[in-house]
Amino acid sequence: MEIGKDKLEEMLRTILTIRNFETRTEQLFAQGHIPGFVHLYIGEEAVATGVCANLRPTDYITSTHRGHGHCIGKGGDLSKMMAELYGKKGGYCKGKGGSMHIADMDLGILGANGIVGGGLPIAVGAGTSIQYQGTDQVAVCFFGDGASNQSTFHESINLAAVWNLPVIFVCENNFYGISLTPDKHFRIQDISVRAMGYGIPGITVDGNDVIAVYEAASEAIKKAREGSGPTLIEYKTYRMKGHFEGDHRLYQPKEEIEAWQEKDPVARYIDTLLTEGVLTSEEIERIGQETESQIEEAVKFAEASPFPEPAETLDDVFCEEGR
Amino acid sequence: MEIGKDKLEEMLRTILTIRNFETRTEQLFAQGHIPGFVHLYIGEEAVATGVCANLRPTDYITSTHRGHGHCIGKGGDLSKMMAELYGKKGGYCKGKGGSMHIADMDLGILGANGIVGGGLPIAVGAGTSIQYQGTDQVAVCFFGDGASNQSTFHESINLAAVWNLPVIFVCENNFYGISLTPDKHFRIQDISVRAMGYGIPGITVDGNDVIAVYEAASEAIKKAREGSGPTLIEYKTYRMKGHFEGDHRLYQPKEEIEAWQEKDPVARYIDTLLTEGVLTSEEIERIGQETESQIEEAVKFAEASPFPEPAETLDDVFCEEGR
Amino acid sequence: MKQLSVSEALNEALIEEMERDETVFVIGEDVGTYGGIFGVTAGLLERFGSRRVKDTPISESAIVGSAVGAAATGLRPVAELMMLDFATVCMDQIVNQAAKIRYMFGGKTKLPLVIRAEGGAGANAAAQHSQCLEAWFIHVPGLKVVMPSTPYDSKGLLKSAIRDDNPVIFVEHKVLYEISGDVPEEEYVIPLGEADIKREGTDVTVVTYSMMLHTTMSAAEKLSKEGISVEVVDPRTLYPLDKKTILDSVAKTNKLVIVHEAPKTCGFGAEIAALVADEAFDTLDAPIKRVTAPDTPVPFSPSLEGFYIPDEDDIIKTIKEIV
Amino acid sequence: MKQLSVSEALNEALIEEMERDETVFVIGEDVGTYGGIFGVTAGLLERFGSRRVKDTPISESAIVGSAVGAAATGLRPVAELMMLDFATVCMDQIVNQAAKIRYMFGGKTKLPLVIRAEGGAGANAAAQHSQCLEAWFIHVPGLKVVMPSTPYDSKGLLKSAIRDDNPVIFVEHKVLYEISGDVPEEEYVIPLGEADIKREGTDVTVVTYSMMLHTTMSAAEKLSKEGISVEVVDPRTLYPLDKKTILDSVAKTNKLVIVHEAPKTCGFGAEIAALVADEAFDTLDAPIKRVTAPDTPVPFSPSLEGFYIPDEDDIIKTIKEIV
Ligand SMILES: Cc1ncc(C[n+]2csc(CCOP(=O)(O)OP(=O)(O)O)c2C)c(N)n1
Ligand SMILES: Cc1ncc(C[n+]2csc(CCOP(=O)(O)OP(=O)(O)O)c2C)c(N)n1
Ligand SMILES: [Mg+2]
Ligand SMILES: [Mg+2]
Repeated sequence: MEIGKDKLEEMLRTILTIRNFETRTEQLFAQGHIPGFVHLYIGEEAVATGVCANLRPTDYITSTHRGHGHCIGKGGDLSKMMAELYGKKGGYCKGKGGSMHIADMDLGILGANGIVGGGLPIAVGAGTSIQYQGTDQVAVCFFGDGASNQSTFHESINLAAVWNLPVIFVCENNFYGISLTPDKHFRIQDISVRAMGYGIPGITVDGNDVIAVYEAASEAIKKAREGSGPTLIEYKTYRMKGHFEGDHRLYQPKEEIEAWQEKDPVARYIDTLLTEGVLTSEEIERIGQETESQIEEAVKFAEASPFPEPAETLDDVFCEEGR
Repeated sequence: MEIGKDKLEEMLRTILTIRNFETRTEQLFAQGHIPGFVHLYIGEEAVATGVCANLRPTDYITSTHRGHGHCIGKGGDLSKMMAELYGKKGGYCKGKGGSMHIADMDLGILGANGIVGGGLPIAVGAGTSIQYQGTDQVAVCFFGDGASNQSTFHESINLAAVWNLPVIFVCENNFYGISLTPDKHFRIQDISVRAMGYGIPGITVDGNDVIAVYEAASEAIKKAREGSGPTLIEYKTYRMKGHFEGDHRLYQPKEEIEAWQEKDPVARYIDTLLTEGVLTSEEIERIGQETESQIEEAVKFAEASPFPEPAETLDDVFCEEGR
Repeated sequence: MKQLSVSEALNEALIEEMERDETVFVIGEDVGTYGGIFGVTAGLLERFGSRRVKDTPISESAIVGSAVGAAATGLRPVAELMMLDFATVCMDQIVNQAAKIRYMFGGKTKLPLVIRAEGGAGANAAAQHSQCLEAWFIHVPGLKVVMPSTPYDSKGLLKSAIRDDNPVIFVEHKVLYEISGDVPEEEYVIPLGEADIKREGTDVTVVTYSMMLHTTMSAAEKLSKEGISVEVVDPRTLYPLDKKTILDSVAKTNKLVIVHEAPKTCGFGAEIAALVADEAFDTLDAPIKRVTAPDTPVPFSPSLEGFYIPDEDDIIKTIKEIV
Repeated sequence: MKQLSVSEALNEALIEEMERDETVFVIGEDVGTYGGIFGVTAGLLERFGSRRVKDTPISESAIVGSAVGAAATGLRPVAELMMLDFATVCMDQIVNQAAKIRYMFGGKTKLPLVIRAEGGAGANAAAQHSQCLEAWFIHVPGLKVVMPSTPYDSKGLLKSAIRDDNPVIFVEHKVLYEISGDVPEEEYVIPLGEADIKREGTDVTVVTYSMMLHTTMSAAEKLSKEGISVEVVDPRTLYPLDKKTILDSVAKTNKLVIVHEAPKTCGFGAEIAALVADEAFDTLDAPIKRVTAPDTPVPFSPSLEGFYIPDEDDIIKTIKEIV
């Protein structure tokens, strides 16, 4: 597959934004600026980057507790994201949601989700809408290896298969579900074999290789747009940080982390771009700096934004409209 | 596989008991003696018969809303069963449960279940107990084709696989989930392919052939007893009656029913026994009559048994013992 | 005026709303070919086709979750749970997704979703097919809960529920489906959140709803012959609650009895009692009484279920205790 | 006496009961290698091995359901739900299976099962990781519900819960885990169903539990300086409820306030109010007040969550309204 320079550059921008956003979030959490649970996407950036590069603003995604990368990939506003992490009024959810509930309905981001597997049926619903309206949109559903042993994985993929919906199920197999290692929850090597149980295609792809991620997603998304139904893609990647910030990580072997460090998706992508002569190191440097300053803008925005008024707690439960 | 004459005769007795019990239940329901929901097993008798013929009293089963056959196969008391269908005090559950909740813990019958898929995790729990205690018991879990799209199918089989538990998952594919036909809930031909998604063996077997049912179950159960873990067996069979008594059945084509009538498991088994010279038609006749008179005993018992006293409603919520 | 049963009235409501708004569709088990186990969706498939009348696998989390996703992306699904007891297999999608999405996302989305479910005892359907679980949903902020008692209310409230931009749990009662009553020829809606005084009286206020409304009305009729004047208030919408009508009634009668079919402890009756014991304490002349099922699962046997379900005598006896 | 935190006290209870009874085992997500997300199962894997300390996939229905099956076949499982919010994905196994099995089967089995779960707000964990859902379980006949407030109670009650032959929902609070208090050196148990008067007083009775006990105690302390004498009753076991202690207290103080962290409508406070408004109406001198969270999902931002959770001022203000 030929990927144009613009797309390659766009993906670089995305992957660097995610990496830098997460690195900054890690610091801000440690400094006490960000409350609650924060799950970082460091090490897994190639997946959101490569998948979302195939999406249009009108397409839908559902995300997870580890959702910053998906949101950035789909074009989410960094300032509103950061302000939401802070619990500020200027955040995506006016401070009501936090890291685990960021959503942007205008961009088709149907929400991060605090419930493992919670997003899968919702993605099927988005697919149902698309089919109902007869458009060529798609819905991409991100979830983890852990989530693929949750009830909703089964019911959702089966329903999407039976109805032939334009939903792409993207399993981010980062080899952990908190402290769960594969042997503790799977008797199979590749989660993608489960696709056979639903009569849809399933593939396993290197999730630390932006190009491979992009290409696999591209094909599945094309099929879905053309009405050929869902695909299950398993991307093998690795969670470079603890499950959440504050995790003791006693269960995650140092050597394993170091081995995966070698396969770092950001370094690897940069390497590819340099080797293939797509971009120069100066250009890459510049893009990196641009993303960093955007993130600093976002941090400034978040800090300047006020906390919501306590009584705002009572707003937004019900919608007063109706037909 | 060589099946001894005793076993063959025992299975004949079982299959005839089930058929005759269900036929009588159908009448009694129509006559207004049996209240509530009743789901008949007519047409599917070979499955319970062939599977349970491999089980010992110490083995466990979990059953479904369509559970009379499983209970009889596992040695359930016909009188207590019939009295329970009537809602009488002499019934298995003192009238508290009815058709959908018959259980006999002493025989390892861990209960019929009104919730589709509700029994699968419970069977895994029985398997957990067996493994914990280190015995060579097994747990057999019966469920329908419809149930295999329920959340619990997925979570339960995966857990049993990962823990290598002695649980045999028996899917009774009778081609209906109330009015659901396969095209409406599957994009696969054989439900047994799903076993691949859990890393365990899966097979599809003619569920109207007692011998084939027996042999497939025998092998899986043997493996489980030896510590080789779970198997998923799909038995293809057919629901000769409505989903429940009172079903309008408008969706079930006459021609289809007639075609399956040709494959009637009871007639077929009798045919085999005659052809192979295992039993004479007189012997078969006699066994049939014996089962019928046992069932008449059961009906008499049920009719003679009093209804529970209304205030017994308040009993049996909690157990007062404790360690 | 015409005479319709509750199921016919609900069927009309669905047809009218589907005619009125192309985004309204129906989804659930056996809602299409079968026409709904209780006939509520009869004829819809023939009239609107399978795009708008969707039979599903037995996968409640996928049913409700896909309805959530569809509602979040522009459609107005009406999902059917065959029985409210089965909400137990999809509570997450109802409680953590549907109810909270708008709030968690800072009010930036609406979720026009109706979940219809049959709930209640009286058909010897036993413990897993007879429950009144409305209190759970009333306790979940973000859900509206409707429980009509008559054909007129059923139709008018279902139409409002469909037009509402919030998730609504709409609970029907299996014994009510066949009850007939007046329904206007012309179109009408009944706003959510308005109680109805089903009978005026001066000696005692009884708050009741769903099936128990009818039992209470008969009891009130009998008591009137003994000179006791009962005011019967049917909240119809349990959340948001029309507190004023209840408080005004108690201010007039100075006495309160609550009647419901759910078990007593932590049932909706407790909330009504607590409301009045706080906000109308000074108008109260007697202890607040509840007539409810006991704290037991629903038993199967007719003799037990008859004891379980509150009856006229229970209501009469209790009213006499305080009048 | 020694000083233990709540999580240490719970840990001791588990160790002691596992030492005492070989059939007791622990099952749940991250209970083994991780030692429990909140540390309650720390060290158990090392001490008892993987046979008795079972890490599971992220499959709550299989976790609870297999615990049900194990309990029905002779073991005494202690299942951990990481958070009570996740009970939504396994309600069926809790509500339709665990709670009803004994009753449906006519009292012919016992189900010694403990489900431990963390529930509560105060850590900016947002809407899906902060809920107090105890009212749901109290409303389900067949379940016992325990919610301790101190290290002493936590240990003594967990030991009793494990020895109980019925399913017990044991709810811990994330903010309480770190709170320390006296725990005897010697073994002790606290019977289920006994309330504890945590502070004696004469002007008003406050019924409260779990985290709110502590907030209430501080409020009571402040009020005592203003000459208002508050009696604080901690039911500890919410079902079965020690009604006598509550009614006796109200008979003495003639005034009642209920404090809990769950949303107001249909919370456990409603049940206490209803109980007293019926059985102790004549002893009441003032309206019954509830101090609770509002009817909203739990918001993320510190400024909102602080408003959401009832605090000392809310309690003091409410008490002063009626004293
Ligand atoms: C239903 C449910 N169970 C448990 C949890 C607690 N939990 C949060 S994230 C997580 C691990 C998820 O693993 P995986 O799906 O692989 O995603 P990852 O964290 O690796 O990205 C768990 C168990 C939850 N949020 N929801
Ligand atoms: C969770 C749940 N959903 C729906 C139902 C209603 N229901 C009872 S039986 C049934 C069909 C089950 O189909 P299958 O599993 O194939 O079993 P069969 O009836 O064919 O034996 C349905 C939908 C239920 N009891 N439980
Ligand atoms: Mg993972
Ligand atoms: Mg079937």
